[in-house]
Amino acid sequence: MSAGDAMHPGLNLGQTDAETHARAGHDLFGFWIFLMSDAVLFALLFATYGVMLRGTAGGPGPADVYKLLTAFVETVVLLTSSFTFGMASISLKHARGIAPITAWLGVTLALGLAFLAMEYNDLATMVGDGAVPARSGFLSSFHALISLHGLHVLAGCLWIVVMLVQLCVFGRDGRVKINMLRLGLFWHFLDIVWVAIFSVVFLQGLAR
Amino acid sequence: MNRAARSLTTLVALAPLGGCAALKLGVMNAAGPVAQAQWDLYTTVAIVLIFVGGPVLVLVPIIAWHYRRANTESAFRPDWNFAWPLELLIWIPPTAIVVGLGIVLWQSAHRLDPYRAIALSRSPVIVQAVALDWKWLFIYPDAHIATINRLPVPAGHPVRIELTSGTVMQSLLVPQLAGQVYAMAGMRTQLNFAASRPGVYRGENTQYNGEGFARQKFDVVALPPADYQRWVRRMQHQARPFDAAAYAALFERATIPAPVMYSAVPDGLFGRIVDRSRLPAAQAQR
Amino acid sequence: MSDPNRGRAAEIATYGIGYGAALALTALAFGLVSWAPFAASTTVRIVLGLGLVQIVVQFRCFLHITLRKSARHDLQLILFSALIIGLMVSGTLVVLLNLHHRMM
Amino acid sequence: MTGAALLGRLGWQSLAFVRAWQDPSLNTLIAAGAAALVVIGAVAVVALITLRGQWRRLWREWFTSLDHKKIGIMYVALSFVMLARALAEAVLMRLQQATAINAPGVVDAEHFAQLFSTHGTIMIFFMAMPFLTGLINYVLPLQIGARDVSFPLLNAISLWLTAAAAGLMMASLVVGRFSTGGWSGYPPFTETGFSPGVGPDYWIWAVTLGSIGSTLTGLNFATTIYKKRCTGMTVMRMPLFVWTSLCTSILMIFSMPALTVATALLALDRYLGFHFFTNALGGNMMNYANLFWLFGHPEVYVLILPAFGIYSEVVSTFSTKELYGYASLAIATIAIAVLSFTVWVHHFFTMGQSANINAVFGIATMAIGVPTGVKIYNWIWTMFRGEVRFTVPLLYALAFMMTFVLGGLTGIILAFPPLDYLVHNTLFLVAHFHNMLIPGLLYGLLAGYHYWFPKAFGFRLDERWGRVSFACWVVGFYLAFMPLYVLGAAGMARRSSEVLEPAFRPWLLVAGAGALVLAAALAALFVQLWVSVRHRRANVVPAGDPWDGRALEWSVSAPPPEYNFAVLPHVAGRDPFHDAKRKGTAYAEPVRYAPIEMPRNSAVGPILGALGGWAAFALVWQIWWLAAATVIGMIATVIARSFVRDVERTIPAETVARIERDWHETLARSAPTTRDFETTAINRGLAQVLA
Ligand code: HEA
Ligand code: HEA
Ligand code: CUA
Ligand SMILES: [Cu+2]
Repeated sequence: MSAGDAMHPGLNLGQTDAETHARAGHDLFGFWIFLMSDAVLFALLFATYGVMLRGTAGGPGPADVYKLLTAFVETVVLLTSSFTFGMASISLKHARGIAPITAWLGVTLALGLAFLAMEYNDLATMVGDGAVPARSGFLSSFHALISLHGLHVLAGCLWIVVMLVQLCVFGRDGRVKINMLRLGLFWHFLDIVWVAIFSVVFLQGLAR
Repeated sequence: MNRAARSLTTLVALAPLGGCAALKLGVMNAAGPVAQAQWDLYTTVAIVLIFVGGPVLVLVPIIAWHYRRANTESAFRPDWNFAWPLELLIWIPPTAIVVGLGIVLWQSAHRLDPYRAIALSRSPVIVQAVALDWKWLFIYPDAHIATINRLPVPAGHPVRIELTSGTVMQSLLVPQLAGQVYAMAGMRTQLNFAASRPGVYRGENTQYNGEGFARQKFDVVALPPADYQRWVRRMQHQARPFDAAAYAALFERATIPAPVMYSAVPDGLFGRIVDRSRLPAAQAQR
Repeated sequence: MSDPNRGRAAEIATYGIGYGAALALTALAFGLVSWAPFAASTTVRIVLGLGLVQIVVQFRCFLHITLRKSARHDLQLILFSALIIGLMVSGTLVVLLNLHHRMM
Repeated sequence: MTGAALLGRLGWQSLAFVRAWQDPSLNTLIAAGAAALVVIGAVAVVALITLRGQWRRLWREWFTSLDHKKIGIMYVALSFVMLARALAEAVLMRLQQATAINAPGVVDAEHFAQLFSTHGTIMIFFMAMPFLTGLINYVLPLQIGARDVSFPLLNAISLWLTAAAAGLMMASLVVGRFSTGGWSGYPPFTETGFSPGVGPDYWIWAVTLGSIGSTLTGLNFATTIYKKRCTGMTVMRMPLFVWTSLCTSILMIFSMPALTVATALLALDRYLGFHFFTNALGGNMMNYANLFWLFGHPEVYVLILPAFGIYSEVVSTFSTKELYGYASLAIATIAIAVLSFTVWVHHFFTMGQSANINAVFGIATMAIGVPTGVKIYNWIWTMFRGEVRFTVPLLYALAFMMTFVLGGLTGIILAFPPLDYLVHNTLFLVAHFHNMLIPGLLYGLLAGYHYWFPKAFGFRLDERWGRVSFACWVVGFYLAFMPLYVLGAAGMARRSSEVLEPAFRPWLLVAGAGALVLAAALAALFVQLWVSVRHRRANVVPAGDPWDGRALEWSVSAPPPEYNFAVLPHVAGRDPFHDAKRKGTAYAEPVRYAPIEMPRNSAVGPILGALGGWAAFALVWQIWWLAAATVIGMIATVIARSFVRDVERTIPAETVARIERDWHETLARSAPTTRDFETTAINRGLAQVLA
């Protein structure tokens, strides 16, 4: 596998050594497999959600608890964070110093945290209104799905923090680059899962 | 392989010592149209499968022995690794067999769908079965009687059982009469069968549900229709009325030593038990 | 080392296009639900379709999954995963809705 | 209530010993005895290691090692320990059923339920999975001409998570009780309403830890196979064992998440009062069955495929012949893997779905018979026109082919929904799956164990005791499980702690005797190991090729050097080492040796395993502070590790050269053996090649 060949998805390593290139091709493939396994996890939670949609047990249903506007704002925030992460990846490849990378990463982190805060607020409101997971099968599946995604975003945020530290400590060494690429896949992947969530959960639940 | 044969011989030798009695309890001693059809299907499939498995059982020892290293007579062609005729032989006939069996499977699955009513001229008996820990409640809604761990039915009449569970998931099986179906709380499943001759047939729960599981057996008693009618009437007059205490006792987790009969069973008892399970966990699960 | 004729600007453009398209698709989907010009079932179908398109767009623009040879392993992997996920999810829904139908 | 905060649900009553003290019955005494065995065993092992002062060495050379070969061996050792327990339980169960015919038997109902639950769980997750993972770990990199798997550290982490899960299983013997819900753990029986104790929690967390380990393993193997094959090894030149490992890994990657979802949702129900599978409030227990078998069915092929790979290697090697129909074997393997995702409903034909659905899944199930049969015939044609040598591995392969077919055919019977209605949940089903698992999987693992043991340890296993053990496995199997078909067809439900039908007695007695023969088989296996270790000098095969092998793993010394290959091989065909021996290019010494980079040892694996195990234990007993602390500890460990940059170690060229020259000297000293003497002391691991 020549270095030029290893134009892996998201693999924009720029002027790196061939060795890191080969390693990256290898490591990222493993990470893709992990993501796909994770995707099965989400898919089965989606299927479970579909199965349990009718299990409201007389409690609140989708239309009673979902809010279109906040879902929309959350979506835009997450989408934007995907874009800003993309900018961070490009800086990783082209920029000289680490300042632009850390800046874009910082923005991404802020957006991620904002998303989490909004989501937390949503769930807290629902719980306040009695739409707790223990109320019905339907609410159980909703809370499980959303929280799993939220936990992933939280993990992503933690990972960004770690990468910020590593960028300061190590600069852009081979492993930092590879980890940045992994993180990129992860972050974009979460965005894709969210697309499925807002389509299948929120929009489907609110369609009149 | 020799050894395998020897152990099988042991088994065959042991069978007369009472082993055959076991077989009488199973589907090979079918006592109704459903089990009979199942047993016929079983034998058909088994015969086909003999032809499927036979070649392997024959070829493996013969080829292994013939081509043993010590046999210098046999051809040795270490680089031979492919032949189209053999290849077609191992892909096409099995595929054809699976297609053939597939057709049989499709038809039999529809014909023997447990939800399908038995086509017999006589009127069907409706029974509602409730899986409990660790006993079975059978409600005869039309006669307003109920039994625990005993299921009398009129021979020659179709029986239609509607099942639910007052506790965990269970499965009702009467090997000599019909296959099984799960009974689940809050839900209703169905099982149709008929007994074509009077007799006593063993029924059981096959889905593990706790300590009393192994004792959760009952008898299906197929009576001549007139005897059955008499039994129903007798129960309606003599059996203990089904009261609140009886209802509460249903949900105690216990086996019972002997069958119990109830009369004056209220309408809608089955529906009440189905709905009971949809209540909040705290009330329903104990 | 990387593809020579794809410079920095082109890369930014890819992300930009992806971002724009994703925003547009999202807005369209939310708009449809918000203003409800169609019957609910039609809306749901369109929304799910739009979601699918958006997923493809994001795979293409953010994750750089293309039909080029270099991404083939990953594409194979993703398509295989899609197949399995499709089997599992559709199987689950078909079987359990059928059960629901026959039991409740 | 500070006690509750500190120790959660843990109390004196949780200890098996205390229970036996307060209520001494045969039943509690057996439980206490088992617990004592675990404790004494653990103490004895610790004491032995301490006395011999081996801790440091174990830690340095084994526990922290990232070498795939050592990890593989540790997996197999783990499976050994677990197997001993699961076998004891199996024998106890068979004795119970043979004696409890209208009589109390040996153990009480609740204890019996723990027995089948732990036996099934251990055999599947902690015997079969570690065993095959271990074998793949050991063999795979050697066969594809690589120095290690793709992610050595991840490999160690998987091992230690699996070990922690196995430890949790062992802990359940001593502290508390295990689940009574079977290896499939169906709710609502396993919900708090019906099983309020810690049992299902033990099951949930053991299985979850194990399945995370397996997912990571699958990911690791798949990447290794995709990305680390040596030059020239195209996909269609991979040894069949590599093909089956690949398909197994893919099955793990895509099926394990279903198990994780099922157990995680069950945990949410149990811990936080969610309603996924409860009776009440919109729960849907049928979805659990659906999720579990979405995993469970592919899982049985996860187990069988590597065994198929082993048979392919063994049959070809001991028939002295190229594998017949390589391409169709590969295609059949892929077909089995893909089809296995389309049949899960056959495990709950009796749940009440429509005939259409049952028929579709029934037909899909039968379809798997075709590629499976193709594989069997391919092995037969491989022996055809070969020179078959009846060594122990080949004997296992023959017994497998003849016996597995029977189980496959009963599988076809189960695939007919109307027939499944009759025998579902009966001993017929138990007979079917043991008929697949023992002659299929277990014989395969044993064949692999005999086949590769000399590679891993440098000496052959004793042939005579191998045959004794083999004979016991075959006889024992037929005796123990054929009667169950009859009993099942007669309607005897599985998981019965008592039998009310005297007519079943003769069959149960035969089955009980069979179990004892199986126990003897295992004993013979241990004797064999002991004898072989004692006589290892006579049986050494340092040259590394005791069986006139065909794939690359035989081209290096036995045991192989840490780096596997001094120079990464180039291959130009399917049986590269076999061809090289014929062409005379095998064992060529390179012009010069280069330094080799290998991963440095790391304590991360054992640390994560220990923390994971304690986290699981804390969750079982609801010791929240400990759970939080350990989970945070795990995250911190991972982060800390990402800051470590010094992860590689270089083996200098001189060291490589020295090791390789030693080996070449051994080669030069060894006399080539003909196949007639391969099981005698003459065999030094150098095969005589007749060009
Ligand atoms: C791989 C899986 C596996 C294996 C090998 C076995 C092996 C055996 N099993 Fe079973 N068993 C299960 C998987 C397995 N089992 C499962 C999944 C269940 C269902 C649980 C449930 O109901 O939920 C079950 C249930 C089950 C039952 C309960 C039946 C019931 O429900 O009524 C019984 C009863 O006797 C039984 C018996 C046996 C016996 C006698 C053996 C053994 O005696 C056969 C001999 C096996 C060994 C001795 C161990 C393997 C040996 C090796 C790996 C070699 C070691 C290697 C070296 C030394 C190098 N098993
Ligand atoms: C290694 C493990 C293993 C393997 C390989 C298999 C292989 C098969 N299994 Fe089995 N199975 C289990 C382990 C395994 N199974 C376990 C553990 C359970 C129960 C778990 C539990 O409930 O606890 C189970 C349960 C189970 C059920 C559910 C029964 C029930 O719960 O009521 C069914 C139903 O269809 C089934 C079918 C099959 C079939 C058709 C195959 C096929 O793959 C077999 C294919 C092989 C052949 C057919 C023979 C060789 C082929 C030829 C000679 C060629 C010609 C063939 C034809 C033309 C048909 N199995
Ligand atoms: Cu079972 Cu609905
Ligand atoms: Cu299956």
